Amino acid sequence: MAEREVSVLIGGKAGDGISSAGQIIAHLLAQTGYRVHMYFDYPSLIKGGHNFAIIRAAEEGIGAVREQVDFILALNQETVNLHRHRLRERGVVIYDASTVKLAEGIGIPVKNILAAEEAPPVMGNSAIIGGFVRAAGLNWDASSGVLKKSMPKGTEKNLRVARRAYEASEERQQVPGTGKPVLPVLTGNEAISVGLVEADLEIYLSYPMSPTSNILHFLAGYADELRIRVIQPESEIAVILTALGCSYAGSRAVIGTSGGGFCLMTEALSLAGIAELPILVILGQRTGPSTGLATYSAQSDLHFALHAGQGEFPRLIIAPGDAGEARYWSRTGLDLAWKYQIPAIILSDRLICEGLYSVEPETGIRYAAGPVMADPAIHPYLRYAPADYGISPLRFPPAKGEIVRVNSHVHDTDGITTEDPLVTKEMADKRMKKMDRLALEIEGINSINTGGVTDAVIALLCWGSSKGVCEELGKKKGLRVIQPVVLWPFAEKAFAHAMDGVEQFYAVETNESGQLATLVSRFGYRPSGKILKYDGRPFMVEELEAELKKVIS
Amino acid sequence: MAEREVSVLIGGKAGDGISSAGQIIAHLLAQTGYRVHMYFDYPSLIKGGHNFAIIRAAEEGIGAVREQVDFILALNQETVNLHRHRLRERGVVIYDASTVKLAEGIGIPVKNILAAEEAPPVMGNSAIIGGFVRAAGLNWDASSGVLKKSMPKGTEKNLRVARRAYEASEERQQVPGTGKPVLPVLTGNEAISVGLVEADLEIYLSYPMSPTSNILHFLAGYADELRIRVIQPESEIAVILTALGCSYAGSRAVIGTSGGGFCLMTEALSLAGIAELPILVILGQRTGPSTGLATYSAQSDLHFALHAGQGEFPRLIIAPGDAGEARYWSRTGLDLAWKYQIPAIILSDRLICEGLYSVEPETGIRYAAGPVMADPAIHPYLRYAPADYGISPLRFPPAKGEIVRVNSHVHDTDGITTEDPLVTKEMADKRMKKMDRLALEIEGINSINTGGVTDAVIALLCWGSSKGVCEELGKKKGLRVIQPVVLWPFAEKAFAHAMDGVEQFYAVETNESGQLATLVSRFGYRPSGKILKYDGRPFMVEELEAELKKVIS
Amino acid sequence: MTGDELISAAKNTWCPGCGNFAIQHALKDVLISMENEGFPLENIVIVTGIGQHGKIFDFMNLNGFYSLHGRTIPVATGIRLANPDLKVICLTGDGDSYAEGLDHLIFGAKRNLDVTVLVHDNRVYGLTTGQYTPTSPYGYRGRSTPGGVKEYPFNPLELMLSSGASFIARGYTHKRDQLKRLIREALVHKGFSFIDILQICATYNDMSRYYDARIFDWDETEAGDYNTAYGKAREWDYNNDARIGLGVMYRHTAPLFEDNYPVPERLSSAQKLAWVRKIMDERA
Amino acid sequence: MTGDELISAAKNTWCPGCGNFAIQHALKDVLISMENEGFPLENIVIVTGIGQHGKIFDFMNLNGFYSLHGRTIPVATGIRLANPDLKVICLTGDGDSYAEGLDHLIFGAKRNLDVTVLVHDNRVYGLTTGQYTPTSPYGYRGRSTPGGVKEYPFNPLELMLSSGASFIARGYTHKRDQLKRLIREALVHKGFSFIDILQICATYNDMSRYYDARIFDWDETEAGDYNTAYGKAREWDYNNDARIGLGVMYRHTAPLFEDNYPVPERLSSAQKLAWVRKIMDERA
Ligand SMILES: Cc1ncc(C[n+]2csc(CCOP(=O)(O)OP(=O)(O)O)c2C)c(N)n1
Ligand SMILES: Cc1ncc(C[n+]2csc(CCOP(=O)(O)OP(=O)(O)O)c2C)c(N)n1
Ligand code: SF4
Ligand code: SF4
Ligand SMILES: [Mg+2]
Ligand SMILES: [Mg+2]
Repeated sequence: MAEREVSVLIGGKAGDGISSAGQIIAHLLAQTGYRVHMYFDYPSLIKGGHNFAIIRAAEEGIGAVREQVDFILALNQETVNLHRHRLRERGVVIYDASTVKLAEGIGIPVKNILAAEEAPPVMGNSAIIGGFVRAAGLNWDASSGVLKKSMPKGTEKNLRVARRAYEASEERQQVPGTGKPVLPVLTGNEAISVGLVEADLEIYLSYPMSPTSNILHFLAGYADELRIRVIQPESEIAVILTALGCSYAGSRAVIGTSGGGFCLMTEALSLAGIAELPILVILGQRTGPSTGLATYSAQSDLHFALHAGQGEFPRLIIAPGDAGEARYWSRTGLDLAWKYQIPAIILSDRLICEGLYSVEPETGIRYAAGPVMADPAIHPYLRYAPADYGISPLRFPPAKGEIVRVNSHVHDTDGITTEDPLVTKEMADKRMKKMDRLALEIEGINSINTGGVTDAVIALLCWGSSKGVCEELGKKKGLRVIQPVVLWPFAEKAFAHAMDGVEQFYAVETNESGQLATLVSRFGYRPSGKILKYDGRPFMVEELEAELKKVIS
Repeated sequence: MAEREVSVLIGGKAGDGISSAGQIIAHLLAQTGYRVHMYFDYPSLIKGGHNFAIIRAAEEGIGAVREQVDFILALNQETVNLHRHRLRERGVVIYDASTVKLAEGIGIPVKNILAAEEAPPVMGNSAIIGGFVRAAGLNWDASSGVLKKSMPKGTEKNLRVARRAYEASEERQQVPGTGKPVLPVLTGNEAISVGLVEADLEIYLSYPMSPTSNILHFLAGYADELRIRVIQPESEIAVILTALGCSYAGSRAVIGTSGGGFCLMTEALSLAGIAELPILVILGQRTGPSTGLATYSAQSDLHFALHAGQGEFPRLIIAPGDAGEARYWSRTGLDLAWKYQIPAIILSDRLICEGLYSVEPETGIRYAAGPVMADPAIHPYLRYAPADYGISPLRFPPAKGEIVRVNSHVHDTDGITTEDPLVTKEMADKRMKKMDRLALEIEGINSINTGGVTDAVIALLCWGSSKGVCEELGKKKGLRVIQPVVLWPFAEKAFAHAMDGVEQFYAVETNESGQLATLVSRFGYRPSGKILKYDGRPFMVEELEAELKKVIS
Repeated sequence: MTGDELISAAKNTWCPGCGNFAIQHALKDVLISMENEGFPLENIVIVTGIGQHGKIFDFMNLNGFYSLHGRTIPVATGIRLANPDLKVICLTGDGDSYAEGLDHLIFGAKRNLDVTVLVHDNRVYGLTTGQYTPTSPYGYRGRSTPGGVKEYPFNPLELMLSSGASFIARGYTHKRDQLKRLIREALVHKGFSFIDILQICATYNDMSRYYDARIFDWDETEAGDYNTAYGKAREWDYNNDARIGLGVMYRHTAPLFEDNYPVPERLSSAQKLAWVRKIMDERA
Repeated sequence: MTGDELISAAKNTWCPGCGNFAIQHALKDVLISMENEGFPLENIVIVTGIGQHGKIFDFMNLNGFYSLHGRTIPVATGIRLANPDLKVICLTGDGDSYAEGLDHLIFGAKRNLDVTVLVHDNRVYGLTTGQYTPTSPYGYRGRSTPGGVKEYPFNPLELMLSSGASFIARGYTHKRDQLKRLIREALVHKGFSFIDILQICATYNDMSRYYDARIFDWDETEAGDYNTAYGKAREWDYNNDARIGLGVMYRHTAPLFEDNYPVPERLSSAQKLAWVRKIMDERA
């Protein structure tokens, strides 16, 4: 894509701190004005297995990594064995000379360095990073600033280790600065968290589950500072019902989970639907079915999210395509859930949740802040009173002289159970009015992104994490890229507009059936083909390129 | 429809035994060679509220009732007040003269009769029935035979009460016999139960929930006789996981629930998908969302059933349209679940589950009996060995010298967890091969019913309980009726064949969005219109007729 | 408010003779007296499960959340987190809280969540027309167990005691005055207050005569002692024909769950913005 | 089979020093000795939850069902219903059985299901990288509670006792021989046998020194007495600094769940047909 770019792979055993080392490398590159993206690959275990991260930096924003890399940073032999074939011509391997056998590349005498500094083995990755800084011709002072920031514990010792390795290394492939402003680098989970805070999150509830656990951890770490409450209940069922209790009494609660936990939430999702309780669910997809691959990715819960819970009720489903979108749409999703008093789902996936992305720091403008509140002067308060667009104004208990009732049964305007056929129909219509209104609103905001070469007649259709790779190849190969961000209500008109002039389109998704392709087929769009991957891993740039060559001449 | 037909409405308070009285009336009419259908309408409470049943009898099989009735049997004043307008010209009201005030009709002095026989109040409905027998000109001897069969408790007293009422009544509208053979009359729940028994059900598990609780009750009643085990665990989660434990060890377990309980089963459904454990779920739809109307109907869980559970895996979804189909397809569904080692769902609804239908008594031929078993001579046994159509042969523990492993994670052929991308893809492909094969098989059996006037160019598209009313009006109005019974895998070819020559079609469903219409739109079929009802009640014949008039000239 | 005003206009659909009436009216009386003493009733929220018991939601003029089968406690937890000024009463059934939602009940007790839980323990699934529950006596013939259930019941009082409930009592719908007192004490108690109410189900499980012959009032003077409470809990195991004690079985003081999560004053928009900037700076 | 053969070829991925190794090897040794005494190992099925503990599924050459998080017990119930010749061992975690799946554990005990439940109680969610569980000590600093958890743990032994478990023991991964004996006795016991195994999590919750300083062996002579057991259960509440008893805490004999549902001989096709005809006749 962009002329100047660099890819770095770092690998080692689980427990070696590959993820944090990868993050530091991403920051080192971001520091010199690159836009970065990191993919972290690890099995579901705490120590021992093979972990690796690929950090890619380029002048323009990117959301995909390449198979080929310029640097391999090997903390162990396995990394070299597994990834050596990825090395580009003139690429460099920087390795721990005390454990890795290799003829070429730069061997760092990690063991000796650690011994000299009396540093623990876990600081081995600081040594490799130091070696990389030199090999990539990065400025030591700027780099050591990044190291300092990234290693609040044992900072000085880490720096000394890195410095020694820096000196033992040699410059090989200079990675020049871009001269662009430095952008912050966030994981999708962090970006989601920031978006929620911006939209007045009050209570975050979650039962740990990959890939959203880090939202729980991140927010728990800032809970006091942010004056929010972060709670881990006994199960996902408890999570969502506690959150609905919060909604009823007026607190903005958000919950996070993955597919398995989401299953357990579906009954209460339907409750939120009929009781008109706002709730936002962060649903991080991973490879299924069932426990599947706990730490790998997939985009295979779109239709489940669309239809989870018995009966029909309005819902909002948003699938951001990178960290910046994750932040913006988490914020907007929470606001819209409250505006329309509906369940909303941020349908993320493992690649976005745990991937690193450069993001614009600006905070943007809140889409819609408060919910529609009732005039306290009007008596009696009726929780489900008929109202514009079906949105009954809210009051929260205690409301002096009033009664606030919410009900999982079909109910009348006061929330009292009824089995009357007319009221049943009226209330269903009231709920669907909200949906219609929301659909209208969604048409008006940028819910369908168009990118690549926007007037091309061949298009790639993608969503969520498959955006990055499509965007890049779209530009490169002259293809239009269409990425619906809001998946439900589906902005039919905006989509038609985005498709205007398209003669052929290909769905690019990490699932087995092409779930977005199926969704658009409801509206009469049939893809010319589907490019699908379902082994838990992301599309690498070269890989999609090769697939595209097969279908597009 | 048929020339000769009669409709009877019986109403009273909850606790008056309206359901059993309705059943007796259905049997009385069936006895004279009619095909019958009963709709029972009751709120979710045990005593007091208004209950009524409409029994319709005709010469040809029917699956819908009319608004207009020929007889009203009123156990209380409310029944008269609420339903009088339904009475056809020359219709007759037979009422309890001790509580109901009415100028015309036939008043039965129920109180006096009960007093004379020292019978308890609950026998009041025997009196009303006796009155009806006379009014409808039914033969006393044949009728008393039905009464005897239907009332195993207090038979003699009931008969005396009925006889006194019979004598106090008078013949008004003779309901002539049809001369046709007498068919058995079953509820959908009973028919499902029979089908399961025919397919070698061994263990039935359910946490009570309307509208499938009566399967639990029916089977529990025959458990000893049938040598099956019927178990009520602590929750729906326990229900399905216990059933999967049974599958693993080789016992055919079936489970029943409704939407709310099904929500709680979705996580394990996905487990069944990846672990390739056969399981059949009877899912009785009712009015949602959430608790909704617990005792009323809907067809609003089709897409939920299609996509429930995280990830993608093969599944079979069947929606029978009446009791006969319920029996046949429950049997076939259980066999196919085992043949393909997949989760299967009988997607029924409240109208079918608790409605009465005349059914053919023949038992038919088993579709496919046993699952594919492994040759015990082959060592080592590999639970997920590659095999024809992806169906790995089964063994159940204990298997001497072998190990039988099932796993919710992505696994290798031996069931051991793997995170390897190639194996991940291969195993997904293996599962999808089963789906493809099943789809082929489904194309070959009568999975799409075509009825009405089968060469008409205007069609009604329906499923499940909306079949009955469509079938009837299709014949009457010269419309083709297309009813997919197997909804997934969708028999695209058979559907195309059924649609051959259709110029316009209308979806008739009891839900808000037209869920089957949405499903067929995936395959490029767009309905000319949708006729939807979502107040929990069935389409009455007149009602759909009126709706059809609006859209079809 | 008068007692009549506390009862809603919704048509009552419990069977004649149902013990739920006693619970409803006891609750009503207690609340009216609390109101007379200055407690504002708009601060009460009832959370109900699904079952006959749950219908009380419709029958009372109180704030309410008609929840799912088995899920009163987590809903109550959320309400208490959002606003600890609200007094939350969970009205739940034995199927609801002892089968479908047992884990939540135990966690409510473990955390000493400050709510009152009234279990309408009719020892049967009433609304679904009479199947056995975890407290049905051995041999109960319900529609799913026509030959008699072959499981023994568990003992909810003992379970609650070992789970950490800080107020445990047993009431009976035929002892209306005592029930009122128990409900009142439960409401006054700070912490997880639990009453297992032996509720007559006139239609599917009328144990009136059985209970009437066995009940007696516990001596409550030692209610603070765990071992004494344990002894009381084990006298009658919901199956044997022992005497059935009624009254407060256990009461003690423990830290409240909510006190660990006080409602904080919210950050201003400017403070939030400052935090976001800080994060962005740290990550740049 | 030799012990080595019982360990599978799958790569072990537990951390060095993890207590799970002790459980795995204790189980292996017990099973080998049982096999030597004539018990066919193909009659064993292990059912695992999701967590570090669950990985034992891959590491053993045994029939197995790698289930969902929290759901070992219902799966075990199904296996026992299908074939009571199979001996089922549930290998589960504290998050698995005490949080997500607590209700099943209690119902397993209540019903006296004849399975053995080994809880790898490391008092932390290991696999999800260190969050508190229902048995984590007050103040535990995990990733979701960086300021220290503010809930008190519950006491699983006391809960199991009040739920009706018929065999209750506590083991410790540093006491390998005792652990073997306990597992063996649990397997021999007819009925619901439960061992809470204090398992060292070397990475997130290494309580070795704490335990080593406090453990002692229970006198097991009175293991049949409920009150004695109750006293033992309450000595240490998983939070206070009391002595920590190890060994069999309770053991008694009670009717088995499975015995209520013996596997019947199946009806022949002809018998089934006759039944169907009968139903059809009755309904005609
Ligand atoms: C998830 C779920 N499963 C099943 C039901 C059906 N259901 C409604 S009420 C009920 C039983 C209620 O029993 P209990 O809690 O004892 O209440 P009671 O009617 O006896 O007061 C059941 C099983 C449901 N509503 N939701
Ligand atoms: C329904 C569901 N929720 C959450 C998870 C994520 N998860 C996997 S393991 C685990 C915790 C395991 O803790 P524990 O049972 O104590 O096992 P340990 O790892 O400590 O052995 C969780 C929450 C899951 N797999 N399924
Ligand atoms: S069925 Fe029982 S619990 Fe339900 S209302 Fe009637 S008497 Fe009360
Ligand atoms: S994290 Fe703890 S429980 Fe998991 S393998 Fe490591 S030491 Fe064992
Ligand atoms: Mg009950
Ligand atoms: Mg644990």
